[in-house]
Amino acid sequence: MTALAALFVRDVRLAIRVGGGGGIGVLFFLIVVTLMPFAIGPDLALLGRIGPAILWLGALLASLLTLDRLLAMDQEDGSLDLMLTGRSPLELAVAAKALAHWLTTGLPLVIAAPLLGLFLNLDLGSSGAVALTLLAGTPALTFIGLIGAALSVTLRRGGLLLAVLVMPLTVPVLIFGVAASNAALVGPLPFGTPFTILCALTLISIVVGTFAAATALRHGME
Amino acid sequence: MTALAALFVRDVRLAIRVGGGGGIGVLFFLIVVTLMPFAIGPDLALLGRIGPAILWLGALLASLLTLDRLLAMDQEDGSLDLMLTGRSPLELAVAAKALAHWLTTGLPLVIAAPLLGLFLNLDLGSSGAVALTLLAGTPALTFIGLIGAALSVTLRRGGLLLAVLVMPLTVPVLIFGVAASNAALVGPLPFGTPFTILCALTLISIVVGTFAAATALRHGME
Amino acid sequence: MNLGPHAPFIVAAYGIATFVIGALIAWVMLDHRAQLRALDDLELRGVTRRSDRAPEKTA
Amino acid sequence: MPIIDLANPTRFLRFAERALPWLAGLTLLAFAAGLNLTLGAPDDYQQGATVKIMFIHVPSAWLGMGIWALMTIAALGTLVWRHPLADVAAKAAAPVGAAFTLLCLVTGSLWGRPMWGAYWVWDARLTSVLVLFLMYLGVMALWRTVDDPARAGRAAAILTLVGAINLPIIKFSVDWWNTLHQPASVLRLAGPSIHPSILIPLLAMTLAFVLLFLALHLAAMRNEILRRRVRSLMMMQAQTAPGSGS
Amino acid sequence: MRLLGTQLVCVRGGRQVFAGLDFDVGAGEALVVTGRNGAGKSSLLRMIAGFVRTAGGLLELRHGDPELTLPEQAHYLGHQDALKPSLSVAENLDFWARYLGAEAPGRDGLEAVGLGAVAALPAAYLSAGQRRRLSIARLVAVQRPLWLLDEPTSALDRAAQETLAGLMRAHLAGGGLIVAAAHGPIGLADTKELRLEEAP
Amino acid sequence: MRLLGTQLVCVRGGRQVFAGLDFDVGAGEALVVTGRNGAGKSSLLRMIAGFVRTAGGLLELRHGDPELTLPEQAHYLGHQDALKPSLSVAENLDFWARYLGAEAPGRDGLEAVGLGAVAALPAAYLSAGQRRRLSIARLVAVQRPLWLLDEPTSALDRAAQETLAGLMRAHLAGGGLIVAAAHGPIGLADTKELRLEEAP
Ligand code: HEM
Ligand SMILES: Nc1ncnc2c1ncn2[C@@H]1O[C@H](COP(=O)(O)OP(=O)(O)OP(=O)(O)O)[C@@H](O)[C@H]1O
Ligand SMILES: Nc1ncnc2c1ncn2[C@@H]1O[C@H](COP(=O)(O)OP(=O)(O)OP(=O)(O)O)[C@@H](O)[C@H]1O
Ligand SMILES: [Mg+2]
Ligand SMILES: [Mg+2]
Repeated sequence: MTALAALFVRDVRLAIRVGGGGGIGVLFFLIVVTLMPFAIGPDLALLGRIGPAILWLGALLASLLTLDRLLAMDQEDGSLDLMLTGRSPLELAVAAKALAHWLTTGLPLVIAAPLLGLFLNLDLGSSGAVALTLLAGTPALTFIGLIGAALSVTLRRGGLLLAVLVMPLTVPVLIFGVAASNAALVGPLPFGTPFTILCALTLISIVVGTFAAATALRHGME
Repeated sequence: MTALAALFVRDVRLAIRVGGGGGIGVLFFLIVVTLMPFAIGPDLALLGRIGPAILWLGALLASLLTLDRLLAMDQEDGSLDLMLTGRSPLELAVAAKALAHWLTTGLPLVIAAPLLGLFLNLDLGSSGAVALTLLAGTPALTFIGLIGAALSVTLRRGGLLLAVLVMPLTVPVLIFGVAASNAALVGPLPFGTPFTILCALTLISIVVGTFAAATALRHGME
Repeated sequence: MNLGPHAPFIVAAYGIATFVIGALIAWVMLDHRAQLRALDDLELRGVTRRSDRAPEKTA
Repeated sequence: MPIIDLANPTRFLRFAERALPWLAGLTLLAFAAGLNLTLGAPDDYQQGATVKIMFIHVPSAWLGMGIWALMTIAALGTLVWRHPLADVAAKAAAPVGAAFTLLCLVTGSLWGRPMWGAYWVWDARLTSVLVLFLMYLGVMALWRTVDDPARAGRAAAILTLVGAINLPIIKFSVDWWNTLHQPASVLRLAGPSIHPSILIPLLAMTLAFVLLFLALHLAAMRNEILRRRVRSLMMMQAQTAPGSGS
Repeated sequence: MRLLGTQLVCVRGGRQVFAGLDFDVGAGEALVVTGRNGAGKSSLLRMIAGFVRTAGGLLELRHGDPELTLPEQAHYLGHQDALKPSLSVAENLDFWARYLGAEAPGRDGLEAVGLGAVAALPAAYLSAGQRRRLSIARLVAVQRPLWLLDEPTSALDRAAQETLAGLMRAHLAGGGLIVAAAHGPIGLADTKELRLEEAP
Repeated sequence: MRLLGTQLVCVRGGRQVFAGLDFDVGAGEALVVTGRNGAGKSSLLRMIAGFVRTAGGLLELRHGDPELTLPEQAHYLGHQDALKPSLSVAENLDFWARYLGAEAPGRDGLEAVGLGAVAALPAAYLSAGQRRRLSIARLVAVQRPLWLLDEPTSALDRAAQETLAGLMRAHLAGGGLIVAAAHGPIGLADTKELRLEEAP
């Protein structure tokens, strides 16, 4: 377990030193939120209605586009080779990396959501609900993206291709994430139903993503 | 001139081989547009109204997030060193790279815009107008991003943090791009005013981006 | 035959289907020819086919 | 190593050469019969003659989904049993599957215009089929951008397996979304209410489409095997060429 | 302990690199793999380390720890240094020591390779030879019986080459195994040699 | 032609690497820079190539092309190979030849370093020595008077080391200049030596 903890700590440290942490994600969302009124016009009701959807879309894009570097960098400098000679199962190692990624890109977004909700004219309760859906759902995005990251390592390909490969898989997460947010904001459906499904999707993604990524890495090493 | 042409061709080739080609760019935006109704709900009128904003946001994300690799990869493998011993001015070399990047990520979006318009229930004229704003505006995103890319190369630690500081510069481009699109779609403002400003912003960005990036690289070499 | 007021849509559907299926058939046939030509090319240059060199594949 | 060991594929090639003409003939016969029945089918009392679009729309839809299911089995063949023909089958099936899915989308759109007044509506079924189409394109792009077939095969297999989760989602998302937005026009004809006078031509056309797929798939697999043979010969040539050392 | 390779076949990128390769290294023995550029030396080491799949033949470590796989008992030192430029020298070594199984990583490894003075610098500041030394420190920080060294002396100065030779001698004396790829002498007295010939 | 360094000072990452360094290389001469790991050999080469700024002293190339700067008349061969894995061997060389100023790049360079047979392979498939050979082919593909070589023999097998020595001899015979950093012999008979001592 200390091996995995070491990996997790290293990745968080790297993200903070190199990438400036979750700063880029939060800033991006600030810009999105600032921009939306220009696109829609100053219709506050409408803004509140599509706000969660926009936040979710942004989270999705930001996760997928940054994820392909997660494993590729470790491959380029030989770290991935050495990781394979470690004694922790590759599945757990890969999961530790994904967790570190989520902590540094997904979580800042969750934390910023209530603030952004203020800009979008949401009351505090609703903002909290949206943040909750993001908290429950963004790990799924990370772990689905992990599959793409592993494939991009084995193929020595990156960029948009991998985003394209895994994006269709994120559709259900997006649907239920937004559905749960909207349920909390405007009703009439209960919040619980889509939220439960969202949580289930996240659990499934964590399992499937971890195993698929480890399998891809094992089959793709050279 | 052949030196710059060679650089341009190499970068386009790399983008096509590594990222899967211009087709992938189109596919990426197709997926973004496909995801939107899942997030917002299939309200065609609303989709049409915020469609241009979403396209612009997607373009911004795709540009900025892929751009920081543009120069960083060249630095990691030593290409940037050798480029400095070349006989073409660094400004032009950097501009050639940015152009190649735009051709492989920005242009596909412009080309796909009319098709995407179809999905968003726009008529052909409006689709054309949106495509036109993208054609005029996406180069600005690339060249502004170029500054961030150069900074992230020269400042190994916290480089991306500075790239984040560049992002606010893209806000005016987004605002006028979306404004021009909306003017074409729904009025009541004339299309020409924001469009002219957009073009001016692009020209300024090209000049400033090129010089700023080259200066940053020159001062940051080690 | 009377296809009613929406004849263009029906005709277009069948037309496009014919075209797509035709394109698939053309793709398969042209690809076949291209591969055969590449194999002939290689044979001309003296690269022998694997199946003609029996001993190697017992390993 | 599928590229190195083409022993079985050689036998497969011989089989394909022999089977293809028969399969092609059968397909032609089935289409002749199916189209003949189609011409004789009565118009629907609500949809008029546009119901004729169904005879290509529905078989395409079924094939589009069925081919992904087939690719899923092939993916298991690649990863679990390491069958040398499995990734050949998967690669050959993808473009055909994409084409049928495209046909489903296009004919559906052409049907939708007179029925719903729009070519495209963001209905669950339409969108999920579009997602299927995009995944086909993704897999094809993956095959196209990676030059080493063994490598590409394993990666595509993993993607296909993961993507198979999408098949039930395509099926069931209708229900989730119906509760939210979509008018029930798609489902109006569905179910046991289909009259035999329409059902029989539909089944005949479906048979013809399946035969067509089998023929195309067999031919595409043959092409793929030949392509790999060309590649491995070229590799061998690069290796044995004079002066490869120093 | 005994590392045995029998009739190994290696295929990379669809091309056969070598075939029918046999070798045998016992405890306290060092095997030096030689051959022209592209002969497959690195490929062989990567195969032993488990990164490249065998296309035929058998590879086994006899009398090793039965709970662990072959790669888990090996140290691989390749051309890439697996260092993160933004982490400090000590942090880099610490991470690998922990990840590869050391209980409490100390700074002895750094002192042994003469990097004690730069422990706090980011790895980005290291010279080529210093990077290499840092990789070598990994071998000392975690005990593993089999060392796979790919051109270990490259970029090292005389002093560091001698340090490395000393470490290797100590490892062999303790019953360790070494398989090294090299174009010249690696500083060990009696070694077995495995010469990879021209591909067929 | 004459490369002159007077009282050079080098500072990297805020730390002084060397100071008061003098050297002088004439046409047809080779200067070998030696010293322990971290002494500043690579830093000196990178300074001459214009990548590292001088913190003091003067660096000049006398009787060179007056229209060109010093870096524009130099070939730099460093530890990194500047190769793109997804481009083929020939494409990689072609690009650098064109970019660095060759009119019509041919395949002679590849043949000269023994890579003719793998010209069509992606560079990702190359072994360490083959990558190095490809970098060396650049020196031949474009004519430049000053060669800056950082440990040029690393990863090369005997045959390739001799090829490289032959290329260097030919370059010197044609009036070229070479500054090379090395830990051992580089295969040239009479060379000047510049020994970088312990930093203060
Ligand atoms: C682009 C638009 C469309 C797409 C992507 C599409 C997709 C599909 C799919 C995937 C199926 C197979 C469903 C299954 O087997 O469960 C299907 C079946 C069917 N579609 Fe469409 N469809 C479209 C438009 C339409 C339109 C406009 C109509 C008629 C108004 C229509 C009528 C039908 C019918 C009658 C079936 C057969 C259902 C059954 O008996 O199981 N479709 N379509
Ligand atoms: N990018 C850098 N930033 C800061 N300091 C650096 C950088 N690169 C090297 N240094 C420092 O400069 C000094 C000299 O490094 P240099 O690479 O020139 O050594 P070298 O003589 O080439 O050593 P080697 O034999 O290991 O290649 C070292 O102390 C090193 O830590
Ligand atoms: N990642 C790879 N993919 C495909 N082929 C590869 C790969 N790496 C190496 N090869 C090929 O395998 C063969 C052996 O390479 P390897 O790196 O084992 O050689 P080597 O003996 O270590 O050479 P060197 O002395 O140059 O290090 C070469 O022909 C090379 O082109
Ligand atoms: Mg090697
Ligand atoms: Mg050095």
